[in-house]
Amino acid sequence: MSAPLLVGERVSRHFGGLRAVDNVDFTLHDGQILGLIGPNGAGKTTLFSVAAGSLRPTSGRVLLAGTPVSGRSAARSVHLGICRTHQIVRPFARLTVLDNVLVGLHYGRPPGPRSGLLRGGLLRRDHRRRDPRDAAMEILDFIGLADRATRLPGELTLAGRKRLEVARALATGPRVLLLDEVVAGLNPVEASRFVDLIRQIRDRGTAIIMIEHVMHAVMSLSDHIIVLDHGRKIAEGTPELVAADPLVIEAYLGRSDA
Amino acid sequence: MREVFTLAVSAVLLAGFYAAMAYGLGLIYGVLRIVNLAHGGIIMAAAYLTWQLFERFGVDPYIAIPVALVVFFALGAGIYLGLVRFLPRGPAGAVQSLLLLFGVWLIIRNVAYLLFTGNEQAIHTSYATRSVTVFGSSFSVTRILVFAIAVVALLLLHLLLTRTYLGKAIRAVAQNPDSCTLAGIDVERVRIFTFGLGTALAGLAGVLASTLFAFNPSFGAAELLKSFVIIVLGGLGSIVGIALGACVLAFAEVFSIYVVPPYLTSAVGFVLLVVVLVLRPGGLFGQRVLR
Amino acid sequence: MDWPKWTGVPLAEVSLLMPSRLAKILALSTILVTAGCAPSQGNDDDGDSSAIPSKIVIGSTLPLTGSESKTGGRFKQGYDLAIEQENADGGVDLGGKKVPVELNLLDDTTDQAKAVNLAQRLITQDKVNFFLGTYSTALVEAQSTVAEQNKIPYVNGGGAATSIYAKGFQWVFGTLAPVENLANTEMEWIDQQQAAGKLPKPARVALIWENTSHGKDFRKGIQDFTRAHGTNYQVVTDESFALDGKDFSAILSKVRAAKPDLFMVDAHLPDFITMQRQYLSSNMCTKVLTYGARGSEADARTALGQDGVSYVLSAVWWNKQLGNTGLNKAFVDSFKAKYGTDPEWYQAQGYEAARALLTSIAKAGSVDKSKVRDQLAGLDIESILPGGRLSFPAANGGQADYPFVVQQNLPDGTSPIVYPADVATGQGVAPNPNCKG
Amino acid sequence: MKRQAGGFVLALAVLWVAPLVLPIGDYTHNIIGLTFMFAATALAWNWLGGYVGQISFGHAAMFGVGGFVAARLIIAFGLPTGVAWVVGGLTAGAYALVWGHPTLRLRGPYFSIATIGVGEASRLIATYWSGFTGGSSGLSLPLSGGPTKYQLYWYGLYLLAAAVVISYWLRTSRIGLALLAIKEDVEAAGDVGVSATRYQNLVLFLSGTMVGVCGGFYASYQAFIDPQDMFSFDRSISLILMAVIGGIGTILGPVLGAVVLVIIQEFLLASYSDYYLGLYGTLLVLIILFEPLGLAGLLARLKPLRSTP
Repeated sequence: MSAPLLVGERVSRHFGGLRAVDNVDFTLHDGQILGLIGPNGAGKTTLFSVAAGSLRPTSGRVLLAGTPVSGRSAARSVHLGICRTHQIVRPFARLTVLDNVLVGLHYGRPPGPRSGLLRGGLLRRDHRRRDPRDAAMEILDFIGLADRATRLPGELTLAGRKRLEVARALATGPRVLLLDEVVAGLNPVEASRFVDLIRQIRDRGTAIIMIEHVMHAVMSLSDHIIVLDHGRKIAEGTPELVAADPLVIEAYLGRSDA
Repeated sequence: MREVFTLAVSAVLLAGFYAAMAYGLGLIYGVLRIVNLAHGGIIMAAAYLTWQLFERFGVDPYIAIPVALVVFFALGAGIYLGLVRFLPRGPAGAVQSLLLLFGVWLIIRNVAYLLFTGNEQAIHTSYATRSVTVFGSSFSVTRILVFAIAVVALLLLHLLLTRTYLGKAIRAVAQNPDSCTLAGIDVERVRIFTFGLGTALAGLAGVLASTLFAFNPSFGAAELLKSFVIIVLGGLGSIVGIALGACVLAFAEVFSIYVVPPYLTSAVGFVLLVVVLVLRPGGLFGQRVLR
Repeated sequence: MDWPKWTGVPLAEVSLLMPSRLAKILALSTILVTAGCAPSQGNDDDGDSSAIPSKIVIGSTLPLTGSESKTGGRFKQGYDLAIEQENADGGVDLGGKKVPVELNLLDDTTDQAKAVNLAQRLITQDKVNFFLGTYSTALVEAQSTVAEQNKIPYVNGGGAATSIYAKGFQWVFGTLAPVENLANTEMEWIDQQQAAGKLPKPARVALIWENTSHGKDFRKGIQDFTRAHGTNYQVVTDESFALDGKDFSAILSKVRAAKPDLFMVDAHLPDFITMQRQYLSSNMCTKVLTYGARGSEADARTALGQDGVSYVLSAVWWNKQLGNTGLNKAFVDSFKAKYGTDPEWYQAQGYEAARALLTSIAKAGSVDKSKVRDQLAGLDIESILPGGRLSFPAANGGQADYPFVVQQNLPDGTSPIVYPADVATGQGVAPNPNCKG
Repeated sequence: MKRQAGGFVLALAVLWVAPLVLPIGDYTHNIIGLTFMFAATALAWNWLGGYVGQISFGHAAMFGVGGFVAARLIIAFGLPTGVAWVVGGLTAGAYALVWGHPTLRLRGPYFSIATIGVGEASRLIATYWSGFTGGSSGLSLPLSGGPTKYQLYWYGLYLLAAAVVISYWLRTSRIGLALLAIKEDVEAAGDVGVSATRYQNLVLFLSGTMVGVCGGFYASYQAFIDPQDMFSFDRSISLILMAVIGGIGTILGPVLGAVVLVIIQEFLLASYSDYYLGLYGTLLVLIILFEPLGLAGLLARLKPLRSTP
């Protein structure tokens, strides 16, 4: 096993008296998919927001290859290499599919010395790099939206918008991709295509943490699974191990009984 | 010490007027999530209405209150039905409503200008310059009356919102318009009523203002801005918060003469506004409503 | 296919965009254009100024609406009267030919920017021959710049602050004597009362001034006087307020806390009325009460009631009690005949400003602007103003200089002159009998 | 699209030469120069209001700061007019950042309300600070030394050209893409690496600087400025009116808006001065209800300029 890529150390996030995330440790290795499951309100999305830098942890910290990422702005985290998608997709509605991806492509990487105003267009673009539109089309091609490049997000199906959300995240060149329920809500055919897509993303070298309610997807994809309930980690291990854990079964069944 | 007492009482009296002034703006914001930029124009229009009633028919300004309430309720409902209704809901609508209602304000100003010219007017009642002395400090009778009316209005508004079906519907829509539709509340009607009521309250503020200050068609801008300050201080959209916000603003303004030149008293409110918006967007007393 | 780059924006936005490469070309071309300097010649089509025109057009603006509308109307009466009298015998005599005078008067709504813009329009568009100024120091200060810029004789009876005349302007003349003198004259009367034991020693002074050159001059006048009189006076409050204030309660709280004997304010008419109302309603009372030149106006009495203005002290540039002979009588009589009321100092100043300009045109015998300017600079005529003569000494930058008269409102509705003694028509009262204890 | 670039250069050239060959009266000539400046301020307001979607009701603060700093520099040090404007503009830009950095985190009406507070506080403080601004009396500039009023026409034209070029650049460069993303969804923009703080600050700084330079121009143009007017709420409002009536978020719009506003103000005002506020108000209401992209939107509707794909 390689050195850990993303590490969460005793991460807590409280809202008033509510402990949305309570002392959670996690570790993600290069080339791995980490599944994050638990009943609604278990604190999964909050943990994502902390890991993605948009929410400051009450205590604890998150390290990417040894560099702390938590508590900075979301944009900083993206520049360091962590990008997230949202459970409810948020495309830029009045930008085309291609432009949505271009935003990620232009701004997802850390600003270099020739950045900002100059890169912004007063000087010619960096000749060493390819035309960003080609790069964007390549990503759309990979994700399966190339033929929709000039459409507006509103014209896409739900599956299409979810793909766009992933494409935009991929365009930022993340080392770690945080996927929040990308499979949920899709029909079985779309879902299984999405599972393949996620596997391909992993194979191209991006480590992934995914929150998912669709059990067969998360079980078949994940190398490692963490189970949260009421903000606390109640189990972790391989999919098989977790599935057999009595605490997990109780958390899920107990909830569905109620 | 006596000076502090005098200042404190003047601050309380001022707070009464301020609260009356901000009610309308706060109510409309709370329910419709719209900042009524025409608020200042309504205050000005009501001042002119009061003045006309006083000059032409000798109606005492305070007797004119019911007339103003009815007139401006109708005007408000009309503005909602004729204009505001057509705006999109949500953030885009918020910005558009700002501009739209600003346009309405300009029109009201122009109408007042055409009818009454740009000259300064004031209402001179027989008791305008009278004062009463309490514990050796004197206070203007007008200010005390204004305070009393403002407090009564606040109480009535509170009763309306808590004891009547309509009031409860207003509060429900303020909290969640979608579930209200499910619960069988006619949300659109509540909105019309709220806009009317908010405008009527601005009219009340205008009547009260006309007895305190001289006015011309551009009157109301400072009142609008101070109303903003108050509803932001008190947490956008909470009626009790508005009363507290009015107190904070009044005390800050009145007691600021110890710290800054009297000239800059009104700047105190605006600085307070920006600081509170940035540090505590939910207001000093309200819960945080902003993410 | 030539798609603009961000096709996501709505139709109308798209159609107004262009690709960035072109933007760069544009930037370059703009820089190139900018490198060229701005052409410098202007259209100078003034025509032959020595010819005798069929009429003389005098441009002017006054605050006919807005906060100073009432005062503006009074100045208009003064201007109209002077021009009517001139036209009554055919107009100004230009080298033997009588040329009628026309006043092109616009309403500047008591707004500085508008006073400037309208003056610009009158001078450059309508090509008026001369200019009569607007009213109140703040507006005149703004407007006089336009006159100087366009080299057109500008006579005003509404700007009193010395700063207007301290800029080295060559074309601006004012009939109002400096406000510093106003403050000083009032203090002289107060000093007499103090010496007579009617006012405490030291007297506590609350000094409240409008945040304009007018107010600053007043403040300087009071300060100079109190400094020169050592321990007799003690300034306990020194605060400014903005022109056109709506609420003076903060400033009055501060004044009340300082417990002054003399309440010395410099304000214009609207602010005087607002402040005095708040002064009365907060039950304040000081031994001496003045608002500079305000107090005797009929409007103030209407707005505040007779009780509200009683014993207010004011120093003004003219008073109809100054004399019932000669020019003064002629002016008061013709004014009463035309308007049916008594003139106040505002109308007198408007009248004198217009008369000074008309006299200078006649003396120049031409509508040539610089000739008329020279006549104005050297003018020394008999006048209705205190002291009896009007001139615009170059040492004062073109501002007239003469003594003020101090008057005091009495409960019977009169405002006799109480100082200086040689023109006094009544006895001043101090301390203010309205104050109990 | 090339046609538009060409059109712009041509328009520039025509406007540059026009006063030299056409018999335009002094008054009209000056008013056109002033219109250029107003168009530039409206464009600058639009960078923040139209591109980022943050409606500022306080831009007069920068206009005033720019104007007074420039005026003081000219009076005290006799600085060349252009230099004074630029320094004034940069000071105004810096001032915009001082209040903008914390308040730009707010969005929608919250930001707008905060800017009203900023604008009014700036006005009161500027009016009080008579040592710097001359108080209610204002400040007169020396009448000689700088460009004449006649020459200011071309300076105004350059200001407008600069504002148009910056507008195109902001819109069509990568930054334009970031601004659109921020306007659409500020949080989603952050999640793909667009730092809202950074780009909003940049735009506000540019906008404040441009408006500040225009304030300097105005000071030179009027040769007299007073804080009640420079910092007035009405001035902030006039920027909004120009941009919104012309077409918010577009480039042609604010320019059209400025022309319309000046026409209303200068030509109708003389004969119908009583109606101009109501006219603005009615225009504003009609535009918000029927054509949110203003006159520019109307033009585009009448004659679709978009080439067919």
